[in-house]
This record gives sequence, C-alpha cells and structure tokens, in this order.
Amino acid sequence: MNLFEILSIIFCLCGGFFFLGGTVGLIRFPDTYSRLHALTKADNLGLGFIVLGLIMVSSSMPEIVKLILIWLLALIGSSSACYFIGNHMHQSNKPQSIQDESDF
Amino acid sequence: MNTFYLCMALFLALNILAGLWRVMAGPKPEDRMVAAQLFGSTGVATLLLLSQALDSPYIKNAALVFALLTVMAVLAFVRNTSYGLKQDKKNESF
Amino acid sequence: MPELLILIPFSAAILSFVIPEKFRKWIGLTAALFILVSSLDLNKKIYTNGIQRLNLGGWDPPLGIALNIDGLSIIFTLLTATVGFMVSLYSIWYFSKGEQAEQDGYFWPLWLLLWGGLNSLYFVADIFNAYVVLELISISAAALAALNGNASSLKAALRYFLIAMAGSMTFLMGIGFIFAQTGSLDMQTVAAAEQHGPLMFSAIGLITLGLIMKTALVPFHFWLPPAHSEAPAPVSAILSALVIKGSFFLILRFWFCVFHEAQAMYYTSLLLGVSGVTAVLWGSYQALIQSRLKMIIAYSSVSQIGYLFILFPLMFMSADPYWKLEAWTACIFQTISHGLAKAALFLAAGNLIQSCGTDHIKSMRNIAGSLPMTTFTLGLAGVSLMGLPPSGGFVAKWMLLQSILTSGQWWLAIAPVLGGLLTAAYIFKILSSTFVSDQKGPQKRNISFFMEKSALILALLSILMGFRAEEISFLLQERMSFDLSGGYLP
Amino acid sequence: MNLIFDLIIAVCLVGISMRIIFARGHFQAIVLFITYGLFLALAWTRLNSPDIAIAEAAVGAGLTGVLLMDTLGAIKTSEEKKMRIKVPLKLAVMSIVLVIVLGYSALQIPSDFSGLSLTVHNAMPLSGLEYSVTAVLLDFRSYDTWLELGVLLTAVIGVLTVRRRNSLTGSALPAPAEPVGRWIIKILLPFMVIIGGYLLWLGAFAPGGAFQAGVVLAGAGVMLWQAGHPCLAVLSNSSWRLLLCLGFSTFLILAASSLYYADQMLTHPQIKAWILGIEYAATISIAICLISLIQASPNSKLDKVS
Amino acid sequence: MTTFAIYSITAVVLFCVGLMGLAVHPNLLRKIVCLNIMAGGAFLFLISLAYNSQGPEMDPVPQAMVLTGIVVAVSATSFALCLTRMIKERTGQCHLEGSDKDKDN
Repeated sequence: MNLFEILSIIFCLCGGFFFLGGTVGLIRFPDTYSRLHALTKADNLGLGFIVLGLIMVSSSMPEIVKLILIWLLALIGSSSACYFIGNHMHQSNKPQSIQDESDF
Repeated sequence: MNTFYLCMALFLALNILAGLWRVMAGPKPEDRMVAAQLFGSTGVATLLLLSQALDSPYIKNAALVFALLTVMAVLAFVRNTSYGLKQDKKNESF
Repeated sequence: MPELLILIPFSAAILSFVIPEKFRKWIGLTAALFILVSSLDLNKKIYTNGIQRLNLGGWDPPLGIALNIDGLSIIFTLLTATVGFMVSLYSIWYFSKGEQAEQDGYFWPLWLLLWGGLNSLYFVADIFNAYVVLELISISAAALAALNGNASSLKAALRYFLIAMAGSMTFLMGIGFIFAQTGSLDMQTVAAAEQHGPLMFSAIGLITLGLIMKTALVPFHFWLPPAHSEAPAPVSAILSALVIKGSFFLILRFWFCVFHEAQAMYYTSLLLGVSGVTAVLWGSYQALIQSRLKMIIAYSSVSQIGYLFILFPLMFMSADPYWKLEAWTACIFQTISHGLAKAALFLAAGNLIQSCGTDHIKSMRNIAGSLPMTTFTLGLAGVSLMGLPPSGGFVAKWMLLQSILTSGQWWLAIAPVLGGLLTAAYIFKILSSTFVSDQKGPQKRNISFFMEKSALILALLSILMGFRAEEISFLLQERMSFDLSGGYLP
Repeated sequence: MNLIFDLIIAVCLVGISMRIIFARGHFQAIVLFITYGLFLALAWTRLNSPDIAIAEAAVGAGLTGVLLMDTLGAIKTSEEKKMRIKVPLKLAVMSIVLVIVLGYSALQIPSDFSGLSLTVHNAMPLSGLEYSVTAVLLDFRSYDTWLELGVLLTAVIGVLTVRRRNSLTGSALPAPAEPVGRWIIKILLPFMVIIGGYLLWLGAFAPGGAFQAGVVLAGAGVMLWQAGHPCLAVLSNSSWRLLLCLGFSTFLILAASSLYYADQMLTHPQIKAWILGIEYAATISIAICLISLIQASPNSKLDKVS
Repeated sequence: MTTFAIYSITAVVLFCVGLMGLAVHPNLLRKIVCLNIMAGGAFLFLISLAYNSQGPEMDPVPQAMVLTGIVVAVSATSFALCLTRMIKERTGQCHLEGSDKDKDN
C-alpha cells in the first residue's frame, strides 16, 4: 500500500463523513431552509473529497480531468438546484400561493 | 483496496436509504425535493466509487451524465407551480 | 419481394408526414394500391414456390434477424392488404368533410406506420423483434383510437394503451425467460432447443398472458368495446379487423412454431378454451343488450375473438392429425371472415352515422329506404358473422363444429351453437330497426359512392371467400414453415 | 461484500417500488420514482452494464423526471384528496403466487447459460466495430434499431395527433424570472453538447453511442426550452419534420438501396464510416424526437390558464 | 445465493409489484409510473441474464435489447402522459372510472 492509496482512503473517509453529516442534517434539522443549507454544503464537500480520493489512485490525466469536471458540474447543478428550491419556497411562502400538500 | 471503495459505496447507498425517510415524511414538497437533491450528489459519488471498486472506468460517464441532468427535474418542479407561472410573466426575455 | 411490404408503408408514412396535409391521402391511397399488388404477387410466389426465409443485414440467425414468410404470414398479409386498401379508399372520403376533416392529416402517417408494423409482424422470425413491432403497433393504434379527440375516445384510447403496454411488458418478461432457457432469440433456434421445466412453463404463461391482453380475450376484453366504438369508422375497422388479429397471429406463431413444451401447453390451452367459450357467450349477450350500433359491433368482436381460442384445446386434446388440421384451418378461416365482415360492419356503421348523425339503433329508421346499399352490406356481413352458408363464416364454423364433435369435447360445442343463435339475434336486431319506416325521420345526408362501395366489397368478400376455401387450405396446410404438433419443419 | 451490496440494492428497489404504489401524494411517488431510477442505475453498474447505466442516468434523472413533473403540474387538482390504496386480497394473493412461480423458475436458470455472447464475439471482427453492444445495435440487429426509431417517431406523431398540433409554434415557455435560471443554462448547455458528442464518439469502441448521446443532447434541448427559449420552434416546420424522421429514413434508405444492390435488406459495406453515419443520423433524430415529445405535450393556451 | 439469483428475483418482484400497482391504482399518472416499474423489472431480468452468461465477455445482446427497450419505454410513457393531460383538460378527472362526459358540453 503506497502513500497515494493511503491518502485516497483518508479522503474518501472524509467525504463519507461529510455525506453522513448532510444526511443527518436532512433528517434532524427542523425546517426546510436549514436542511437545504446543510445538505448542499455538506454534500458538495463530500463529493469533492471523494473525487479527490479517486484522483489519488487514478492513472491517467483524462480521467483526472473527467473527475474534476464531474465535481464541477455537480457543484453547479446542486448549488443552482438549491437556489431554485430556496427561492421557490421563499416565493410560495407569501400569501395567496399554493400550499396544497396533498397533491404536491 | 477495491473492497474499501465498495464499502464506501455501500455506506453512501445507506445514506440515500436514510434520506428516503425525508422523502416520505415531507411535509412540504420542497422537503421531498431537497431529499431528491441529496440523492443526486450522493448518487454521483456512489457511481464514482463503484466505478473504482468494479474497475470499470466507463461508469464515470454515467456519473457525468447524472451530474449534468439532475438539475432538470428541479427546474421542472420549480416551473410547474403557481409561483413559476406568476413570476415568469415579469420577464419574457431569454 | 416480401421486403417491399415493409418498405412501402414505411416510406409512404415518412413521405406523408413530411408533405403538406392535402396531399397525404393520395400518398396513402397509392401506397395502399402498391401494397395490395405486391402482396398478391407475394402470395403467388409463396403459393407456387413454397416458404421463404430471408436473413437481414447479411447475418445468419441467431446472430442477426431473419424474416420468415409462410402460408400463415401470407394469409394475414393479404387480409391486411385487402381490408387496408378498402379502408384507405373509404378514408379519403370519410375524412374529407365535416368535423372529420381536421383529423385527415393525422390519420395517414399513423395508419401507414401501423400498416408497416403489421406487415413486419407477419414476417417476424425473432422474438425480440416481435416485441418492438408490437410496441410500434400499440402506439400507433392507440393514437388512432384517440383521433376523435373527445373525452370518451381519449379515455378509451388510454385504457387500451395501458393494457397494451402491460401486455407488452409481460411479453418482454416472457422473452427473457425464453432467452434464459434457450440462449437464443431466433424462433427457429428456440424451437429446436430443448424446452421443458419451469422456465419454459413461465415463458409460455407470460407470453400467452401478454398477448391475450392485447387480443382482448375475456377477462381482458373490457378495453375493447369503448376503444373500438369511440374511434372514427375507418379506425374502428382497422382496430377490430387487423390490430387484434396481429396479436392473435403472434399467439399462433408462438404456440405452433416456438413452443413444444407439451404439459404447460395442455393446461394453458384448457384455460384458453374456457375463456374462449365464455367470450363467445358473454360477448354475444352484451351485444344483444346494447342500444348503439357501434357498441353492438364492438361486443360482437369480443364474442368472435372467443371462437379463435377454441382452437387451442382442440389442438392439444384431439389425437387425430386430420381433425387437428381441420380445427387449424377453421380457426384461420374464422380470422379472415371475421376480419372482412367486421371491417365491413364498421364502415357501414360509419356511413349510417354520417347519414343520421348518431348510431342509436332507434334513430336508424327508414335507413333501408335511404341507404339501401349500406343496409345490404350490414345484412351480408351479418350473414358471415352468423355463419350461414355460403359465407366464409359458415365454412369456419362448420369445420370447427366437426372437429369439436370428433374430438369428443362436447362442452366446446356450446360456443358455435349458442353463440350462433345469439349472433343471429343481434344481427336481426340491427337489421329490423333499419326497416322501420318513419316519414318524420331526421334529415339524411348523402353518402359518398366510394364509402358505400368499399364497405360492400368487404362484405361481399367475406361471403365469397367461402368459394376460395381450397386455396386458403392449401396455403395453410402445405405452405407452413412449421408442424402443427410443434416446431419448425426442417 | 459484493453480495451484501447486491442485497441492499435489491431490498431498496423492492421497498421503493412498494412505496411508490402505496404513497398517498403523487409528488412523493414521483420523487421516489426518480430514486428508483438511481437505484436501478446502481444495479446496472453492479451488473457490469455501463451502457444501460448511462442511459438510465440520463432518462431516469432527466427526461422522465421532467415529463412526470410537467404532467403533475398540469393535472394537479384539489378534488382528489389523499387516498389510501387498498389492495384486494385476491389480487395480492395472485401477485404473490406470480412472484413465487416466476421466482422459482428464475432460480432454475442453468449456471452454464451462455446466451449469444460467444456468437457475437466470434462475429465481431467481421463487423468493423470494436464495441460489441454498438455492433449488435447497429449491425447485427439493426432491424430492431430501425423499428425502435420508428416507435419513437410514432410516439411523436401520436403526441402531435392527441394535441392537434402541426408544428411547435407557440410551444415556448416564458423565461424564468431569476438570473440564476438563465445563467445555469448558459453554463451547462455547452457541457451537454460536448458530453453528448463525446458519448457518440465513444460508442464506436466503448460504452456510449447513439441513444445515450441522443438523450444528453435532448436534455440540452429541454433545458433550453425550460429557460424560455423557443428551442425546436425556431426550426422551420419542414426542416423540423425532416429532422424528426432523419434516423428512421436513413435506415429506410439503407434498407431500400441494399435491397436493390445486394438483394438483402439492411446490408452495408463493413466500413466503419457507414455505421458511424447511421449512428450520427440516429443520434440527431433521437434527440429531436425526445425534445419534441416533451415540448409538444403541453397545450400552451390551457396550461397557462391553470 | 449468487448475484444473479438476487437480481433476477428482484426483477421478478419488481415486475409483479408494478403489475399489481397498475391494476389497483385509479390515478392515471400513477398507473403510468407503475408501468415504468414493470419495465424496470423486465430490464433488470434481461441484464441479470447478461451478467450470468459464461462467455468471453458480458452478453451484449440483452444489453442492446434493454437499450432498445428503454427508448420504447420513454416513447410510450410520454405518449401516455400526453393522453393523461388531455383527459384531465377535457374532463377534469385523472382516472378512467366514472362518466365519459366532456367537461365543456
């Protein structure tokens, strides 16, 4: 087991820890905003660590680029998704809006 | 080494399973959507780890596509509520 | 060349999708004529030269996909070409005026795609290919059923589509089991492989279940009456004469070419026979108590489909190969004569609706006076459905009854005897109402010459096919790619 | 370890599918269905089928999600209150019997089952392609692929028929108000096009190919449409129709010309360029068809009112 | 227990669950979702067969079949959803029971 593999394990464990944090936040936090907040931050960080961990053991340059690209895309995607959901909630909490939980 | 990655993937899959609780409990649709978002990034990570654990590099492309397209469902969700239609009329330009 | 029968409808479909709407019908009619001619030509070739098996893409099965054209395919292709040509002729005038005019542009591409799908289905020699073709047929048929655009036809179309999709999925699962047992998708290879044990049992069950859902055998008949009666007249004719026959064709292919797992087939065939008898009685009874003409005809389809399934217990219980052959021929005769007669009935019903504005039996007074030819068509098609001589229906039912009696399964005889009486009852119910003369009847609109004629020709053909029985029997008995006891001929 | 992973995936899949049926809210069911897609993607990964995993990721996460969300947005009602689904005992028993019968027979599948892998493997050098799944799709069983494109085209025509549409004019959505909505499209769109192209290029020798690339490109189109761009409506009606049938008619032309020249349908010179040409046409047409399926289904007048 | 056994049995269960859901659920949207669950089961069965095959590589034919099947399933789903929307617009209902009357007339 060389240094890179050990580093990879450490990074992946870190990533797993953050994911765990995100999930605990999702389940335990009292309201939607804080859940959203906890989740997006923790998950993006977790994914970053896992990508880092996999970069440690990857052999070729294109693969590393692809991994980084995946992380960047996930970052863009989930942060904007978080924004959309947050914004949507913010708007729909105003009066005269749909709060129909049975259908949605 | 591969067993470790598989364990990590398993751990993340269990994370998703735990997150399913939020999808079922709700209470608001946004909460469910947030949980789905969790599955997006966790799913990407799981796919990446599996790709490493099973030595099949092409799974990374699945993760890539997944990361790219998950936001579409959220966009559709946001659009298809009264808010989406109300707000849209203010700004018609692209 | 048999491939032309696939290429012509598909090319015409593409062409009619791309060009402006007003030219579409002429493309459709030209294609229909070409298909009719080339299927007659193919019929001659198969009749004289025997069966054809073609490999596609230059690859031999089981790697590639093959086409298999035998007497059975030819009979179904000819049925489709005849009904299809007449329906196309009819549709040109049907969709040219009134509220139907806006459906014209949508009808042709879908109908031609459906036709291409049906023709490819008749040549199918690969089980997964059959699945893809079935889906093509289901989607285009459901879209055609929704052509009217009113709420009830949309609901009927979706109900049909959901059942058809569930049937396809069940069929796909069955394909999985066959593949697991035999490791091949080519029908000939599958038929040659060893088939016993639970895998094949499940496969036979799943495939038969999936296909009878699409064929609307009792207890899966509930989607048929609304879907067939709510569609525009040409579409009803296509759906009842051709589309359900397509999935029935596939049942025949699987049961007689692919499977030879005797035990599973024995039990399943009993079930099919019971369902068939129930369908004949239940469908005829329902037809008798309906008050709308198209509903009567649609329920009559439910009952006529029942006859087709009486074949299965006969095939697996009667020991004498001669009577097996007789039952087999009877079943195909029933398919053809029902296809022709039912298409004629639906087209005639379309004429009545265009003329009176409604298809309630009570409002059809004095029709015999104002639309004599349509009334005559109704009568002729009714004769064939009832099974009176010399119609094709008579030949079918006579042969069926004979083989039932010789096989000693008396309970099956209920179907042709009681079913025939009930059929006679609802046909007379239709006809009697047309002869009621009523001076104060609603204003009748004129019906185009071709619309009346194409319905009449189909009805005449269903009567006259009784005279060509020998050629059809020859195709069925000498030009088969398989043995009736199961498996392909070497 | 592998088996534990398999078991967990299996239990999750079954649990989620049961929950989808018994969930009371439709929205919950849809989110669960997206999760079902994710677990299926994990299962495909575990079963060594990256092709299917890519396709499932694109379809399950992207297109089906959008389709279901859009439909839910269009059909939401207040009249249908929370309903509890009761399964009649008869049906439950029948399902259990079916599971037992099918499951028992599935267990009887011989372990020396080999399928067609050897046959395909031996024919690979003749096909001119390096990747077996692509070779099966575009060469050995190209007839299926042709008809599959036909199914897609039929679905588009069906949707147009049901909607009484002749073109996509008037199908544009209003643009989103927030700047982020527009910004994300601008960022992601080039990536989608590049990744679509990459998957198409990859298909010749590795998992990827026409369908996966087509779905990713369709995702790009759908996003563009969601951002308020008219998307396919900018094409002229005739060119849009031509693009819709491009894939199907390419196969049709190939079938007709090979019938004429070689007396056998769908044969072609075993040169990579031919197959790649077909593949490119199929990709474009798959993407256009999928976008049209989504773009044509709302009725602009009625949806805006509700 | 082998991987193949686990997945093939899961596939069978998914298929049956989807079929049952299709039969019991009145809502059209949910029926269509159930249809997709069934499809997932059928696909999983085919892929588990491919995984099980003892050849030089994974059997590519079931994989190609499933890819074809996914395209078909997407087409069918979107067509069915379009019909659902149209029914909703016309009748205000989202199920097949009850009267078939138009909302407008």
